[in-house]
Amino acid sequence: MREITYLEAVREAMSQEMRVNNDVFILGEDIGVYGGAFGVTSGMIEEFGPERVRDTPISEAGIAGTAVGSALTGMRPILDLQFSDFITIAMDQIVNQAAKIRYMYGGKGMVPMVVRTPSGSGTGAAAQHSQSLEAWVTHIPGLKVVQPSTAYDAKGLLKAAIDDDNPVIFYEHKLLYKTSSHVPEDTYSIPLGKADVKREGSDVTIVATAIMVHRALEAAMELAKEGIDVEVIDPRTLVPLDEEAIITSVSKTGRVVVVHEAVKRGGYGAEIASMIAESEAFDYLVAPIKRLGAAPSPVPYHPELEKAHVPQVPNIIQAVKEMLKRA
Amino acid sequence: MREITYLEAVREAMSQEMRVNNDVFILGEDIGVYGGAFGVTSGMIEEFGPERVRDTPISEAGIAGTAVGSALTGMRPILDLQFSDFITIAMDQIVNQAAKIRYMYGGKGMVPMVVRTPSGSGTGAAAQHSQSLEAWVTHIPGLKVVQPSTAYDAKGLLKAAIDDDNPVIFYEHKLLYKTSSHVPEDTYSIPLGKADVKREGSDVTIVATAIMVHRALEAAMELAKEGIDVEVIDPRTLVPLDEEAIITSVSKTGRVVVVHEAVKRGGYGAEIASMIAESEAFDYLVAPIKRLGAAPSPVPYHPELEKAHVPQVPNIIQAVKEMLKRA
Amino acid sequence: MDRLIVPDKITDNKLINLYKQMWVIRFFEEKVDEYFAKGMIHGTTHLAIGQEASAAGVCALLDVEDKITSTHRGHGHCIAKGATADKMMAELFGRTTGYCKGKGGSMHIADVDMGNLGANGIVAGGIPLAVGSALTAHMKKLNYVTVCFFGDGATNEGSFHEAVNLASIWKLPVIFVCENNQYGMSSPVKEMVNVDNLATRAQAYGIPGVVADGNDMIEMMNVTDEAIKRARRGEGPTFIEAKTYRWKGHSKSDTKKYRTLEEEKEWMRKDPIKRFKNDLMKAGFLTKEKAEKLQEEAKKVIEDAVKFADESPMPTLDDLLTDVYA
Amino acid sequence: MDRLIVPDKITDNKLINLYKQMWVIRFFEEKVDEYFAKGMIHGTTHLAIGQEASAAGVCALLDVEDKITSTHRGHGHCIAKGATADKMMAELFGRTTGYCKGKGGSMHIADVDMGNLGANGIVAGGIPLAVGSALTAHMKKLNYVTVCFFGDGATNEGSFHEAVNLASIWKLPVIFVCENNQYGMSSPVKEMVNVDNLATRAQAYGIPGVVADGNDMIEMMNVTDEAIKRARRGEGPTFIEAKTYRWKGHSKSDTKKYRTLEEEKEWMRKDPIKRFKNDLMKAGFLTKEKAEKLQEEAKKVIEDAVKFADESPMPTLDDLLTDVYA
Ligand SMILES: Cc1ncc(C[n+]2csc(CCOP(=O)(O)OP(=O)(O)O)c2C)c(N)n1
Ligand SMILES: Cc1ncc(C[n+]2csc(CCOP(=O)(O)OP(=O)(O)O)c2C)c(N)n1
Ligand SMILES: [Mg+2]
Ligand SMILES: [Mg+2]
Repeated sequence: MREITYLEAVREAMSQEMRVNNDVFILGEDIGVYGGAFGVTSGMIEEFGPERVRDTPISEAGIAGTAVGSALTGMRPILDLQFSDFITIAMDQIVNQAAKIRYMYGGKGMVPMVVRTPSGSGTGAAAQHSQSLEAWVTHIPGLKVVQPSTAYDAKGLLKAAIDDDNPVIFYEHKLLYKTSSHVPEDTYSIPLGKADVKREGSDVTIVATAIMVHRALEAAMELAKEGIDVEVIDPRTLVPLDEEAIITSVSKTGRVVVVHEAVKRGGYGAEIASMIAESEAFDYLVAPIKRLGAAPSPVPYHPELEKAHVPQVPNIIQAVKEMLKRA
Repeated sequence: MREITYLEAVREAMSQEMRVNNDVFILGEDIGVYGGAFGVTSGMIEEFGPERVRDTPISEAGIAGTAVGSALTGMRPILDLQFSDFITIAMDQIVNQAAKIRYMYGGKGMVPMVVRTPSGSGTGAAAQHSQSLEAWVTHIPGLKVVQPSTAYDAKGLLKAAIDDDNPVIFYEHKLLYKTSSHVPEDTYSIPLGKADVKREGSDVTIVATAIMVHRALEAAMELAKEGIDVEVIDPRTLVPLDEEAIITSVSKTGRVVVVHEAVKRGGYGAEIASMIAESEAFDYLVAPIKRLGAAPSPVPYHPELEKAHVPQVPNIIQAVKEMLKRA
Repeated sequence: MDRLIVPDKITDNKLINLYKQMWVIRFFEEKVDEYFAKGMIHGTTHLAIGQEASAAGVCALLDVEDKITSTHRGHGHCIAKGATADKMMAELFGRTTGYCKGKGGSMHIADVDMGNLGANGIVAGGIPLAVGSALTAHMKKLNYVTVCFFGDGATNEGSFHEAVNLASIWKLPVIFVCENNQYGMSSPVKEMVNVDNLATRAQAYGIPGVVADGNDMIEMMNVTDEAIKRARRGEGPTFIEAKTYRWKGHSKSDTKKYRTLEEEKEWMRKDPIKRFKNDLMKAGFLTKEKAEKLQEEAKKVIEDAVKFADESPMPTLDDLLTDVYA
Repeated sequence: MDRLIVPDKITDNKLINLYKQMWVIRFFEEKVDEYFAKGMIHGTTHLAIGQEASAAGVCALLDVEDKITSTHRGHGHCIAKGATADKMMAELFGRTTGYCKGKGGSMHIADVDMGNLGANGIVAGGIPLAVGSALTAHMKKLNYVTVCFFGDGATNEGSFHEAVNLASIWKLPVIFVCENNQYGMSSPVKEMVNVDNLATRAQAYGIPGVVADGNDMIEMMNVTDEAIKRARRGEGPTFIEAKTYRWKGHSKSDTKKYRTLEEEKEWMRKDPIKRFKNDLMKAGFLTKEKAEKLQEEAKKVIEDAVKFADESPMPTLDDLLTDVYA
């Protein structure tokens, strides 16, 4: 099977959709000739033209609202938000308009739009260009939230997001753009709300998102050498969350580490951990649930500090080992 | 001792501070002759004049940033954000500027500002004027987050917030404005990061915030009639969080219900619940931790739906009873 | 007899209907005011009594396919865009027959199918939505225009700025109608901006900015007609500043300390309905009797609406979690 | 010999220093460019080579007490406001001796004590901060002015609009300096706004809008002088549009597909440093020899800065959690 990068998978999902559905278009800053800050839309303006690959001024609130208004009237916009940190400027349109319109209007009207946006640290871009703020949008009824970790997932989930009749926030991790996996050429859809067991195991469950899926898998390989059998679950979509898959796994292993790149305090890991603690899996827990997330500081510039800010493979390994020691 | 309302307590804290410190001023929409949307600043422009009780245009991003800039250069602004839902418009200045400036600048400069803002439902103002979005700011290192539940706490915590050299988000619950309690006339400060045991008990701990403190106390009174002895803990500040107080209580009771008005999914209750599950209190838990929060929908307009949207006294009673049944 | 110069589109019959419509709007709001005072309606409300000419005058030029976005002060816009008073009243009463099944209330009335993309509780929140709607028209090569209503205060929001700029550079078929009623809540526009006319702001985007007497139906129809034609010709947006006044307080709980009674009286003398009536009478379209009859009919519409609303069912708790997702 | 008409404040000696300062800025950025290309500096960077006259010309009129807010493209502003190249280079190298102890990097260099309120990674993010700083001056009756630098692209952000309006209605001592370098990243200003001059936007706020040749030191100093005097007299803000050009790409990873080589060459002929040198020589302030000497000195400053940075210590992991709260 063909291998392409995560970045190419995202582009392919958009392009294939745009070829068959004229209502789908992209808008955002520098997505045209520039090809987007990370090159995701590179070449697309050449194929689809400047109307459908629409360069915008630097006006995050305005373009988000324009996307909402166009979705409400029959288009299916994909908003390319250059860095996910800039959602701070578009929050009103996403949260107070897109998420609530259908409910406020008593079920009339719909807002089929996707906000695609790169998140995460590791590029040295410091505090205002490296955040993982997905927890904010998970808290808002009316939104769906997707966080793919592989090229394969990215393509299938993006198709599902575009096909969805609701506003979907689609987080792409910058450090994953260059990673590759097998990706079918034909279109396919991965249902929103379906977790993926990225590795089966029996001793400990790691629930990991985005880049942490890869770090968890690496940690699992290391731990396997010491006879520790780790299961890695990737929720893939945070809202809706596949609670069943997580509960099933934790009920089997009795131990769970939840790991994400976002700041630990108030991160979505808290929701996942609490959900587990409230569920029937509680009775199977033989050790306290453990969360790993970023340290309580803004993202620092210096590369070593930047690394230390977020969970790395050794941190995951250590967390698992401590958990096993205890039980 | 004198009784005044929560609203008066907030006003008194500001006024007393403004009398002794010329650097403190308020800015916001309709806070002058109008006295603020809820009357909190009523009469203040008469005492302090329009320079220090500064009416602004409807420009939430602009006034938030102006507050940050003035704080960075020596003032101690209090930003009156008319409804906490409008933080969606000011997020960039609060999150990407105020919260991060000191860290990004390597410890130089500080941003001593308070964002005071009314939150919560119950007034029939529907989806865009009734939210409880405090979880967002708890996730951001560099911010402190306060949520007083009584007039006494409001006055002391607001003084502490104004005295603090960091940006503090101070949530006032609309339905609490008219509630009264004993409040000393002199100034006093309640340290940020100190929880308050609002009622002692031995069977179950309820960790409740803002208006839920009152509902929890009501529930506790009802439950007491059936011999169930409830302890009610009010964290008062979400960041910093008095983890010790919560852990101590839960270790004692072995059972905990966390209740807030915000949407349950991704709410700060998840953080509190996870913190407990990760702590040494885990070993004392005899029942799964239970969270109560708002339903996964925008806030509806109809009064009965609006009530059903958030936890009410009977819901709390039921949660406690179910928990006890189980153990 | 004076000759009324109105757009071609405005037939004689339409003129008469518009007169009645203004009364429907007025009576609707007076009734809402009354019921709020009595505590029979929940929540909050913002009345546009005194501003009927901008709602009715602008929407008079719109076809069903055309769209509007509205504001927190949107009852008039809704009715003028074709909403029926009964379903509006039912919404304020929180009934399932209301435009939003009782989930939205006054600040969120919408009728997407009829081209009303919604009132909005967020000041300036609807402006980018209007631009998005206009973008749809442009991209799908549909001929509809979108009218975007907002207040003077809204022009100080960043989203106003961003959205108008977008509409301008993309030459979208949208008409920005700023109802300058002199105040944003308690703030006099004179203190909140440093220009005499908000229409001046159009210059920052390279689009025409027109100042109009917002209490003059005839003028409102004519400037709107011009702007719509421009939009349909593909020449882009127009900014219309309609100078007007709200007679009532900002919302139900306003003591109006920020303005004088004299000022209010002065503006009440400029009642847009009375003015339109005079214009119609002078031009021979209306007799005193006919005018009274229309006014009575309008009153009846509202009475029926109240009855409809009052007899309609309440939502049940099962409705709480429906309509969140499509 | 030509007579140079410059503000009173600009002494002959200052003119010479400014010439050298422009070279310090240029060499600093060339060095950064080189080190980035070699992978010796981490993260990203935005160079303002070609725009030195607006940074140096504007800041030439500022006193130590005066403040600036800067942008992602802020090295020049920093140096012109008094930052030393060594601590700046140390910051880019991520060293504890850097302006931000290695925590901020290129996009966040600040020197609050020296009146540099910070570069900013958020486009237009610094504009409201500048207004806040000006509000402090106003409320504390301090005599300082605040200069707010931003790009053409930033004028499409809502916070630009909101902040300029605030400064205008409150008549605050702030000078808005828009460095129109023709592009916001890849977007030509011509396609992103519908006005010929961004200075036109000042009209929306009732403040003076001045178009200046951003590559002309003399003109930049004169228009700034005027604006500062106005601000200090309590007459409020001025908007200055400095037309200029960045020679390099937007950031380290820019293939510049959105513009032509001819255009670049045309602007490179308008090199602001060369132009200032000619002006100074024609007016008899500078000889060829002196000019070369100053340029050499500037080069040396950067070499020393690199040495300083290179020899400075790295932060340790203990530094991760300090400086979060005051
Ligand atoms: C973003 C936002 N800020 C503030 C408010 C509170 N508010 C509601 S209406 C209003 C005044 C709006 O003034 P204007 O735009 O002139 O409209 P008008 O009420 O005069 O019709 C304010 C401040 C709001 N609803 N949304
Ligand atoms: C809010 C925000 N949106 C987008 C960006 C990404 N970005 C960084 S610089 C830039 C272009 C800015 O253009 P301009 O204001 O003209 O400044 P210039 O880079 O030309 O100096 C963009 C889009 C950002 N940093 N912040
Ligand atoms: Mg108004
Ligand atoms: Mg530029």
